[in-house]
Amino acid sequence: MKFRLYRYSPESGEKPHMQDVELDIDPVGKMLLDALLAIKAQDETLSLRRSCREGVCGSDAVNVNGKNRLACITPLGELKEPIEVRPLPGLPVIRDLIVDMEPFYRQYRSIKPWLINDGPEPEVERLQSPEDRALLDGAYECILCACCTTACPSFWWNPDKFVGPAGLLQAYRFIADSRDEATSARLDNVEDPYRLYRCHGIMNCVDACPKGLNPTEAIGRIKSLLVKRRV
Amino acid sequence: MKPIARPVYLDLLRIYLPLAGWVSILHRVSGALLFLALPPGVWALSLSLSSEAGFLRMAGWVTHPLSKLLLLLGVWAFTHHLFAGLRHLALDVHWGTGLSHARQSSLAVMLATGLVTLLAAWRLFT
Amino acid sequence: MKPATGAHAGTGIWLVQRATAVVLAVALPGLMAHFLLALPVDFSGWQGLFAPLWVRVLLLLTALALALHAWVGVRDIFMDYIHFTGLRLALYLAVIVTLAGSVVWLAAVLWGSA
Amino acid sequence: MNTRRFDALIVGGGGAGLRAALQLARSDYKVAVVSKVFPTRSHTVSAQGGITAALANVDDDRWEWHMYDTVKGGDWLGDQDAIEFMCREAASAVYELEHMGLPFSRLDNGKIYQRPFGGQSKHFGGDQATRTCAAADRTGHALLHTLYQQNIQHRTQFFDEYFALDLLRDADGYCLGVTAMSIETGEPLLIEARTTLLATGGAGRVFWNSSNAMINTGDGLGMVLRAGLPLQDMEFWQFHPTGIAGVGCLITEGVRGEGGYLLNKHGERFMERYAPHAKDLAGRDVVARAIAIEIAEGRGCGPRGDYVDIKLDHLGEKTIAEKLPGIRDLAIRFAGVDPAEKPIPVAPTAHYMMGGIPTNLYGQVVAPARFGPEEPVPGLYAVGECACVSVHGANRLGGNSLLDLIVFGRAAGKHMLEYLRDNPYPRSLPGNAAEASLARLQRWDQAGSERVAAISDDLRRLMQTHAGVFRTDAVLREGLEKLNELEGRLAHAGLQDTSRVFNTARIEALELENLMGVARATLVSAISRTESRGAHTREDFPARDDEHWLKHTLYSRAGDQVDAKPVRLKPLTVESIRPKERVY
Repeated sequence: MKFRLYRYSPESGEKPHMQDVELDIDPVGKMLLDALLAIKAQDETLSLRRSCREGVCGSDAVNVNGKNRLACITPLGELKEPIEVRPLPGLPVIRDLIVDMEPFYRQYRSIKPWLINDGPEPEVERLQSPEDRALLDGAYECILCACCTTACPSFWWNPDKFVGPAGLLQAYRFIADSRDEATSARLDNVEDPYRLYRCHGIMNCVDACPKGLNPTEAIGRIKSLLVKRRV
Repeated sequence: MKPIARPVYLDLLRIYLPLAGWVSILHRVSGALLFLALPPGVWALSLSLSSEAGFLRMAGWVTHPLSKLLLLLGVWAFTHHLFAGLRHLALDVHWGTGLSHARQSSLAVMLATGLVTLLAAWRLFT
Repeated sequence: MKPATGAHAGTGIWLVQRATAVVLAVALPGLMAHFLLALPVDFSGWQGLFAPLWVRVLLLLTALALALHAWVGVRDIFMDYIHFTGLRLALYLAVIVTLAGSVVWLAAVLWGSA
Repeated sequence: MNTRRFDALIVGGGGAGLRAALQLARSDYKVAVVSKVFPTRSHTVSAQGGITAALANVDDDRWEWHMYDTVKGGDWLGDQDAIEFMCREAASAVYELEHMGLPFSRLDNGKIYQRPFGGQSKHFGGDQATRTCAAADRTGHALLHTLYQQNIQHRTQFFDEYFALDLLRDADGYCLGVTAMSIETGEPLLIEARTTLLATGGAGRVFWNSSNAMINTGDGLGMVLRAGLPLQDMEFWQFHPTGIAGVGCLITEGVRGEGGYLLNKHGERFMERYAPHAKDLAGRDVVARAIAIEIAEGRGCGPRGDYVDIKLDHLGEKTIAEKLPGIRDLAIRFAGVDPAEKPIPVAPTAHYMMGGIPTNLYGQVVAPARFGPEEPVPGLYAVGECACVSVHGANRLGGNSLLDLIVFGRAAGKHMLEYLRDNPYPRSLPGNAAEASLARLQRWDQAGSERVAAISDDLRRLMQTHAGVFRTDAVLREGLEKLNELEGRLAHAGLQDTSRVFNTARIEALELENLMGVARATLVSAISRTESRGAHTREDFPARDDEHWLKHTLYSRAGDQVDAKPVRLKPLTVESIRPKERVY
């Protein structure tokens, strides 16, 4: 199979370039990650992140034929050749397919992603009805792979100011949690022309999410709460 | 040994833009066009209402193929902005926010806009 | 770096954009129908279309909504793409002048021609 | 060499490390976590089914029953004091996670949802219990993210994408931190700490067919071996019965807990023959062996007869969507079947290392020294899969792994606080403390004829063949000989890529060194244990031998020596559970 890989090594002094690679591999039942690792076995200078290789850790997000995907759950046979693999868009490239995720993590941290409940801790669990728990479905499963945020033009233009789809989805995960008491402060935290309102409902994030989550929907819910609070 | 300037991959021609993304960026483009058309529009109105001569000059210009083309662009911009805007309003009240619905509504916006623009072209050029 | 807390702003203007959008979505097609259905007309007929007070008032109110709507939209474009604050502010000013000027001009045209 | 100083250092950013770090971060001490991946990429994230605690939310339950099941599940090799401690602390540790925000699934009355899991019983071996708390089938993900979130709230200092190299110790044996390397820049770093905890996870990547993440390379075990400390019970590897055939990704035991079951090629529910009472919810070693036998005797499914089917379509679309959404995803992606319609092809896959760094129930690393086999190494702790407390004995029960992480993570964190109070002044680091590490790093700058990737592959194949579900003395010894050859090749290995920045080839080489140590410990320990117990099945010694082998093995690298220490059969407060035959 034919591949075109984005290569960049800061130590070489060269600019990023595309490398053509031919790999003898039977695509049946294989994922893109299998191919990338096979290429790495031939040429160990190719660098990429990977861990769980089953789509739950979020390490190996890359841009494949233009789309952000997790290499480990992207069936090789589905891809059009030459398979072009590049790093996630909009983040500084450290090397090859590895980007600096810090701008992404910084936005994640900025929404205070932890449960806030200053009430006395009960001896047993805090109760939560299955209906209230169901509100978290589609919000807590995020694996922080950054496929959505780096597919979002608003994040490309303002990565330091716009929280981005993943961060806002997490913000909603805590706003929606019946056990969290800081809803008002959380809304304050995101109510900002840049932090929240750079979202223009482009919905690239929904298209990109490998877990089938819907950040746009969550952002819409946040906006509704803000409007409700105002009027 | 912090590398000084890291490259950023952001080749807009290679990065896949889903249909909803196209609807969205065209919504922005059409909005910008309509904004730019505002002062000329007011000027044209003022000319056409100023006097009989002004009105005739206006009417004369309108028949010019170039202005017809501009008019057609305006029709497209207005229609797309309207339909895409209605779609956004629906999304704001949480209608059709699922991925497949969003794709369908994007397609609908593109098709409807195309249809209206074609009708306008037919009306203008035949 | 900007502190990671919101400016407690943005919702108002977002609402304005939505509200004006609804107004425009209703008013603009209506007005267009009013004019286009009468076409083609001669000069006096054309002038006549603008004669009723309700037409002129409606046009002006729609123009106001349009100006607000456009302001939010164009401001969004600049916020996305223009990161140099001085330039952005200058562009904001230009947009405001353009929009306000257009509305005032329109008012003058409508009432001047009556 | 750059140096950073902390009160406490955690090596590993998975569930165990983050739980311990949280305990320390909530105090006034400065705590750092070194992790070779961003913490939420740790393997805890893959845990599916749940975390076991006798909350009695669904059905009658008591921690004593949980303790009994754990002792029995571990084939009486587990230390009963540690098991009692874990089962008694389980409920409070789980409630604590709930208070931190873990999004557990819920029962109609609002309490934490629990599901039945393998090896669980009521009344000390009676009916099936319902004891495993779950967040759908993403419990590990929910747990890991919750703990990471708590740590950022409490401002734990994270060294993300730093690879820990070696333990730093002084002449008195005190552990004073680690040497590490920034993966991003390739620069070595000395991290001094008054107390260090290893939470580096398992080493399942030593097998060809493995459910484990690619990062599970036993790095902490390698560090301990190089420090001259022993590893305990390394012959015990759990093969999870239901990995997706040919891929290894796990199909949680929760599938069987929710009512799924296994079928051979005749459509027979064969577990009824192997475990008439518990059937598909027998201990994992029992089910894995049963599947291996079905396949070996020609009753496997598929064109090559190399797997069995797990059927769950009868559970209905709704249950699958609510309780097993992730499994459905995995099955569609990796097996190409929708489990709501067709059974999933599964086969046993290397899953969990019961052995590891010997510790007591405070997480202190213990080693035979002047006064006996249980003497703590001052300043050094270990928890989680890399540690051997030992609560899982010869076979771990599903749902007990996440529990192990948080109970002993918390216990170790607490004990480290005491240690810090008792040892208020940092000890001085010997001048040459980092020398060996630096030499090890420099070694990989040399050219060599052998390739790391090739040796890695051969190692995994070797272990799959020679240390799999069924073992014999001859097979194990042949494996050890091959391992010697591989070690010879490793000495001649070199890297093509000698760059500094994010050189993953260099990391893989360092990981391979650690895996080699794990493989050796496994083979040597497995040769020495001439009985079958739990997950260690010797065809040449098919019976359990309590007379000679009711004891732990302790492997030391020096001279490949295997020592033994007794199993602690005496619990803390309750009566000992005496060994008896293990049937399900």
